[in-house]
Amino acid sequence: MANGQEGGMSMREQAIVDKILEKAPYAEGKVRRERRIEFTVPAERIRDFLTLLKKNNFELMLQITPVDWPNDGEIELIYQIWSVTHRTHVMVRTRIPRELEKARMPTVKDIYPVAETYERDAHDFFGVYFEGNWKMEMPWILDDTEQDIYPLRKDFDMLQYVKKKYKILDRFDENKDNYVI
Amino acid sequence: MITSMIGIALKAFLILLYATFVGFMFMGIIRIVTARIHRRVGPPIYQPILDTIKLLSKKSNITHGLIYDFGVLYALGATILALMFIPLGSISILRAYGDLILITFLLEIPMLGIMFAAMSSGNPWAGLGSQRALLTLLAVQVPLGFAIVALAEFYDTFSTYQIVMAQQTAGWSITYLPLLLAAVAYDIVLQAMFGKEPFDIMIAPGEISLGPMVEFGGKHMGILQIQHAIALFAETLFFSNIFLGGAVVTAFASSILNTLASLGILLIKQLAVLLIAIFIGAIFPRFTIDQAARFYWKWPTIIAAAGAILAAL
Amino acid sequence: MVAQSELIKEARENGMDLLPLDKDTYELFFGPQHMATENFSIILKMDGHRVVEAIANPGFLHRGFEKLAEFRPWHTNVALLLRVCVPESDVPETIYSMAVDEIIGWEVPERAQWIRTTVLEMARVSSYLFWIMGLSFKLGVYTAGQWAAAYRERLMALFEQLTGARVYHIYTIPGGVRRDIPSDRWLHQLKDTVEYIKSKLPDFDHLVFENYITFKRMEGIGVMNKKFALSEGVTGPNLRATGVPYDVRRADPYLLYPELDFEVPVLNEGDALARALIRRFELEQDLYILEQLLDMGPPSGPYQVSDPRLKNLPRFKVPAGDAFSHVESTKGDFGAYVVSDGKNKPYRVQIRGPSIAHGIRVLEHLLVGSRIADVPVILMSLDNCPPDIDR
Amino acid sequence: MINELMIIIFTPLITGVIAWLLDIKGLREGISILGAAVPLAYLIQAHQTLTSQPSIQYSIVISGFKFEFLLYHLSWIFAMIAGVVGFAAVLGMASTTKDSYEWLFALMSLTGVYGIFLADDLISFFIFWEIMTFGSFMMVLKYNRKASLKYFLLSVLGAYSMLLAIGILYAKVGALDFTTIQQTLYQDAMRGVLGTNTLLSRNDMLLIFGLFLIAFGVKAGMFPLHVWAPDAYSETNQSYTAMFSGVLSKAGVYGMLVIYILLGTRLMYQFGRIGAAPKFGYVIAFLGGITIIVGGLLAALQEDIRKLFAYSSISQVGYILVGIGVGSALSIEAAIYHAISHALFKGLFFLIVATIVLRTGKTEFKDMGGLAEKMPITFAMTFVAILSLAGIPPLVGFASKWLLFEAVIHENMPILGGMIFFGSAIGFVYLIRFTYAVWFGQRPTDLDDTKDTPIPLAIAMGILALLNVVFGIAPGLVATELNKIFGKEIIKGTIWELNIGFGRYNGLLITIWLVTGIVIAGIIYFLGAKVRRVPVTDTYQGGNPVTMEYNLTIRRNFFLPLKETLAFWLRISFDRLYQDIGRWVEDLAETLRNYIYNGNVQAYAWYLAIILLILALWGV
Amino acid sequence: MEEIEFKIAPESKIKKKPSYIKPWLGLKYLFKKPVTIKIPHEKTQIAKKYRGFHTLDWKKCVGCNFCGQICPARAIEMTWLEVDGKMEKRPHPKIDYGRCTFCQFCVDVCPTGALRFIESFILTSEWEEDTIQLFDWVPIHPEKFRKLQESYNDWRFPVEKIEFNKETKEVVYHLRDGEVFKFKILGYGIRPPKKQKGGTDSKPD
Amino acid sequence: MVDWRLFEPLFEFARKRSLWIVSFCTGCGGIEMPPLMTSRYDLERFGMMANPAPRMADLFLITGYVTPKTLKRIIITYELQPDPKYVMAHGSCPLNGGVYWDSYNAIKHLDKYIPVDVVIAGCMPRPEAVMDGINKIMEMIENGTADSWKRYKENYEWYKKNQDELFGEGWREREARRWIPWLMDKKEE
Repeated sequence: MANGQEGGMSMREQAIVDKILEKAPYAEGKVRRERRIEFTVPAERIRDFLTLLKKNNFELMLQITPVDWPNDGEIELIYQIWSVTHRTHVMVRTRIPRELEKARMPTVKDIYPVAETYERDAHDFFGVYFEGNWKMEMPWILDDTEQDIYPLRKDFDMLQYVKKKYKILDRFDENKDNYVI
Repeated sequence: MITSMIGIALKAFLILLYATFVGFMFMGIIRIVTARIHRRVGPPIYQPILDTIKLLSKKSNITHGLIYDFGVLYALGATILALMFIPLGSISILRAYGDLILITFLLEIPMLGIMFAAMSSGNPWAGLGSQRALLTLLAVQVPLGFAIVALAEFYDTFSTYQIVMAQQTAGWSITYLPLLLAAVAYDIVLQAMFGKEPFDIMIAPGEISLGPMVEFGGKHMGILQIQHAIALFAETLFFSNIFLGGAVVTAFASSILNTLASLGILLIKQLAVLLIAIFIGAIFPRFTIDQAARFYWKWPTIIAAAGAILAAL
Repeated sequence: MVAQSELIKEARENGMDLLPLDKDTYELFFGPQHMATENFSIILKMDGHRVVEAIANPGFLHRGFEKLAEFRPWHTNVALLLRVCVPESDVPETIYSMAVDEIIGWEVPERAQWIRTTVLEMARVSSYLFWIMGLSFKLGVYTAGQWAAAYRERLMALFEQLTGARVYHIYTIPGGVRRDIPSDRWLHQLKDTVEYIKSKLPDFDHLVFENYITFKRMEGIGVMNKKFALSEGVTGPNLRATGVPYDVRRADPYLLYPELDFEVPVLNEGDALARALIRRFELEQDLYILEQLLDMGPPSGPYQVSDPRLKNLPRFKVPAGDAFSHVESTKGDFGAYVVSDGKNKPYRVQIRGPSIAHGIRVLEHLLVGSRIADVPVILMSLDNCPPDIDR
Repeated sequence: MINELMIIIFTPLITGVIAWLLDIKGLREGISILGAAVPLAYLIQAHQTLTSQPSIQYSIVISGFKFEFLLYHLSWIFAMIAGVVGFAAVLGMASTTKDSYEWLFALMSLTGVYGIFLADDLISFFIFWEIMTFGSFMMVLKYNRKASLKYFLLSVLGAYSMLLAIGILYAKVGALDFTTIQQTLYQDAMRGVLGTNTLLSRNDMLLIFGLFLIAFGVKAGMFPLHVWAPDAYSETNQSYTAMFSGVLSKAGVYGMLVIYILLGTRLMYQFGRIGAAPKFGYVIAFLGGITIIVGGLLAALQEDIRKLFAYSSISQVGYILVGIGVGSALSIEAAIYHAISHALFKGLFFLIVATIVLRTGKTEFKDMGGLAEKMPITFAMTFVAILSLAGIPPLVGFASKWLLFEAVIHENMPILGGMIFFGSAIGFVYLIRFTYAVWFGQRPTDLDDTKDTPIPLAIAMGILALLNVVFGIAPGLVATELNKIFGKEIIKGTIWELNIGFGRYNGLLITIWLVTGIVIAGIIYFLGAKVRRVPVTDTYQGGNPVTMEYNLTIRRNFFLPLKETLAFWLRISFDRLYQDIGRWVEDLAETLRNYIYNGNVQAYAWYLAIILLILALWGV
Repeated sequence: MEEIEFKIAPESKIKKKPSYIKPWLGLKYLFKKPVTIKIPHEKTQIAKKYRGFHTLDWKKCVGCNFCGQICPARAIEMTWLEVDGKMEKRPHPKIDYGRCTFCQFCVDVCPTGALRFIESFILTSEWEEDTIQLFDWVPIHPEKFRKLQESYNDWRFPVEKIEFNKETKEVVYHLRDGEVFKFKILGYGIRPPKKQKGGTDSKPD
Repeated sequence: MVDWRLFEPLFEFARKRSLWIVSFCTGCGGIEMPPLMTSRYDLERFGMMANPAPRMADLFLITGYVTPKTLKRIIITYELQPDPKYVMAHGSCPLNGGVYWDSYNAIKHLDKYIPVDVVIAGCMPRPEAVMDGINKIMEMIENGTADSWKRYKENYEWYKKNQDELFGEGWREREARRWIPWLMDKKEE
């Protein structure tokens, strides 16, 4: 069913992309499929871009997805935004360095208040610090003993950590150690 | 003198035993009937007794100080005291002193003991529960007072026993309009006294985790269960006595048969009172405390005050 | 308040230890061991019976799914990710499968689509019944809750026959579903169940949704307005109760929903009662959808894509790419974002539970100023589901 | 023999002056205690005398004025209240007083009270009234100027009302001693019944009654004249407040009784009855009923211990007023009984508050908690006091409340019945709030080294607590004395039992059965396993660990739901109304002063002339 | 908002009226039969293909370790067994119910259909060292299991007790019908264990 | 004191037939508790009911996996319960980690931290299985073998050591104090 309407529907999305890009020449944008748009924005312009999106009726921020790319030495942040008006999903991609002290972003909680929660989440699991979000230090999901580790980063050796923390892994066979899937 | 005292003690003991047993059965009936309304089987009728035995046989108990223990004991003691004053057919021992005001007070003061014990634990949940319990008490008091006033003025006596006797000749209280109004108000009050919805605000498990009861466990809770059973018996008995005619059977030649018959009649009346409470409890959600206070100060108060004024005229 | 903290600071500097620190308000630890929260904790700062400040403390159910998913083969992740949303576990299964389908480019067979839609709707019905149970338990009208839980068992039995499990169905997998519909008898049973539940809806109305005291308890409690709800990312019935007609099934159609006829309820009050009534109406609509699906009948054909690679599931590889998919769950917009780097395991999976939006900031906001008795009602009217916050 | 009454009245004042002059720590306390003990001893002795003769009289003539004093059963009972509670309060003050100034005025007010109770003519009544007011005013002034001013203003209002009423009475009757007035007015009423012209018109009666009502209502703390009480009661030495609230407010009650004695028949004739109660009494009773509710509800909402008990005092005096207002012999007896029990338990309460304030230096609920462990003796006393005030059998509070209930309801007054029912519940409510906030729960660490009560206070509390228990278990002790007032057996029964025909109350029986019940419970309790003591941090907190840094006790706004429920009514405040009126009056006075006090001597002369003319026209 | 294309329910359909009377209809089931299944006395119907415990046809099993690879819980370990002194030619999966999530992906991937599942699902035990050994087993033959299931018909685990000797690695199954089934664990992994040296240090890979 | 051994069978019977459950849904198995408690399976037939307050509860159901954050609360709640108390573990996860065997935030072996009486298999266990587990616990109470609470008392040092190893010494105070700064100080605005 998707194929039949693709031409007409994609036009609408393309129009939106064009309209946005017109005002934000620093961004790159493309239509993924119907109701899916993707923008790539440099990290320092993210606030401007999201302000622009908000003005253009992209009301709902669904999620901030960090993805760790250790090979590139970068963490990709994807702001997933849905527009109730345009019925379109926008992914705003940006990349920041993954070193702990450099993995900093300006907060967007004044643009999308709900981002506060997502940013806390991203901070807890990826160590991305969002400047201006005062709840960053507030205890979130992880316990304090794990405060220094960021478990969702790719270089977090989970098995090693689990062995260290919980001492034995297997009740029935302690010499079962080929834990690979 | 001594034989009569032993007789009184024996009688009191039997009454106490009967009341406790029937009270526990009432608790069981509440659970079973509620279960049936829920479309389930429910526990056996003797379940509350098992619960109590279990609680009493706990091997470790905690206390938060002397008042924590004493409050619980006081609650049970006061309930036993109240029970002794309420006419139970023809066999109550202190019914000559069974004054309406006195009994009304005595039925309330166990709460004070429980509140004392609960609050001495220092738990905020218990504090919240006590707050709610006290405000419920306050809210209930107005219609309750008017209902009692209506009774006293209608019969021009405060003696519960005399009221019962008057009903034997003149018919049940609820056949008279002023007292019918008072009975309706009192029944709504009874809903709060039993701690059933919509007025189980005090314990509200989903909101404040049993409130005052949150710190009780082991034998303290066991004693409170006994107290609850006796209180249930006493409250229903009081209502049956003052509004539903009580029971004084003199039809048989044997006094034992008379006693048994009147106990039976009372039991049926008590059950009727209980069932109404269960039904209301099963179908209404819980009020919040301020809504409950507003509710009690509105409809039941108007009804009861109308009853009282009609009775006074 | 500022003066208070300064006083304390001063006292501390002078070596005085005046505990407790703040005597004007008191702290109430609402959960995790509490009947109204499902392993979720709210720290309440209280004044009398009013909430002054609420801090949500999630994380009791955090198991690190997003990490674990990176260590398990593509299909097996279904067995893991469905635990994100326990009461309606088919939703995470479906979004994950849909995202993987999109990355691979699979066109799911029609029969599978029908089954997926049916399963989703059944899950919605069962989740709503579960919610009615929760709401009525929190309101104190236990009767309705007992019934709701009992009627839900009928759906559980059907799920059991269809998928082989009661709660964790592990049924919808990338490329279709795992099993075919057991028999026509199952369809008849489903029809009976739908009719049965439909016939019982008035009972719930009598006890809960038309009860005078329910109205008293829920009217004007936890009010959100449209602007606030949108900016906080609230979705689902909670958003619709504020007057925004947003339903993923219509806004971003998937599976068979474009062909189905149903009404989206919208109310403007934005209070707990509006949210409850929206959910109540959606339950009716879901039953109606199920009826339509049953009238439509499952299309014939395979229930899975036929792909030779499926023969070797442990080594099954997905081409590099990413996809976002979302469905409408009873709690709101449930989304999954899946990244593949071409290996036999996902590179990154992120689940977007709707509760993370309405269960933290919105909850904290709505609780301020409410009575302690309203806390469970607000919690339940938002239908907060802690596991999808914690993941 | 003759000087007995004088000794009773003036010993406190004299010892007070001595204590003030000597100002030696230790000695002044001893002298003052002696000063409170001597009248008490004489009063106890007088009981013997009163069995043989109906009354003890004494009169003194100073520069033409004849001051008459009379000790009979009613005044003896009230004087005994003053004696016992005054003695206890003075004992308490021995621990809490800092300087001799307080001794002087405290004992002065005691003298005033004795004088009021023993006075047999309106002049001495008024003079001692003023002595009492002055003494208590000075006590308040020392602690809080604003509160004392409020007290002073309302007292002045009361005093002038009384003076005016006395003036009118004197003008009409021509005598000031109680006996003459009573007889004259009785005859007047008879004349009215016979249809001849009466001495006093209806308006006169209304005016006199109204003025007296204001005068005594102010002192008793009757609604809506209660506004001074919360401030004055709380802003003074708390031991003294035991006397202030326990005894001084009884002066107002006694005044109401004086209305009955002097004007009762006349008023009854003039205004008739409603049911069994006289109409004028109905006004008192209803104001009393409202006082119960207003005082009780406001007490529950207070955040300060002293304020809570101040409002509680108001509420309890409301009961007494209801009893007096209903006006049957039984209800008046009940009211006096409640006056006794109120003095006992409220005196006890204020001594407890004095102890708490003395030992912790704090008065607000939010700073307290968990003191029961640190102050066990005081807590035991509190326990008795709470049970008594809340009206828990078998303590004196219940006996008197019970009598009051029965008396009121028996007179077919449903609304009043409902009011006092509500009042007794609100008593529960605010007391438990007090108990919770002060004695139970988490103890702030700055109260960790709190000591228990000092010995004089302990003795004082012990006396009152003992009386609370004794009069509760043996209510007949009080009832026999009360019966003597009317000279007939209105409350029958034995020493343990009150029997009023349509209801019975047996204190002993209740005690026995309560003890039996507690013993039964105790047996069950002691058969169970041992108990282990746990700290407050080891309680249910939703599973979370807590430390003492968290506040786990509801310290402020405990009854917030009640406050919200009553929000509409709480907006109506008489205090604020009076303040507004005060401001208008000030405004008016300012304006007037500019015109009237213009500095012109001639103008002043004219004013004087006009006033004299008015007085002459009125027939003075 | 833009124009809405989909159907929006009218408010009148959603909104309800409060009532004091209607709740009383809630009492209508008081005298009806309860919906409860009285479990110890009644049996519940379990769906035909309920995902319960595993069965293993030892003859068919080729030891391919597909099941071990797909298992999300790492509950399956290929085990080299010796029955009656004779070593099995292929390793067999040993399943750990302390891990298993009953997803039965292992059954889906089993190329020969040796690993199957059965509807039984009840396995309860005290938490003690020797009793929780029950949770770690090599599944028995489907026919045997089916027979036991049909004879008892209570959906229980077929083995009552598993004795596991840690030194000798000998395992004894005490089946519910009293039968005893013995074997010995030689080692783990896909590769056959090195020749016996007490059977303890048979490191795989 | 009275010799209560005579009455012990009665007590055991009462204990067995009146198991009150702590209402603490620690994991996914919590979703099967409502059906169990409500009309369909109706555990109240056995005198069981969910109890919000741990002080009066006897049976602690660990309904599934346990995260360290929850385990702290579990231990605190468990210690609040009066003896004798019983613990039942649902499903695979408390036994050997379950599907979260390699999760960094799930406890692998519950018995290291608190003693458990009965464990039931399943993920999650069906209500019937849970009922079987409850039957088992009832039997054990009758036999007197349900003695995990005694084990906890006797081996308290060992359990405490394990708990401290996992959470670090003084975890109760640390956990409690975590929220104080956020409750005390107001936000910047």
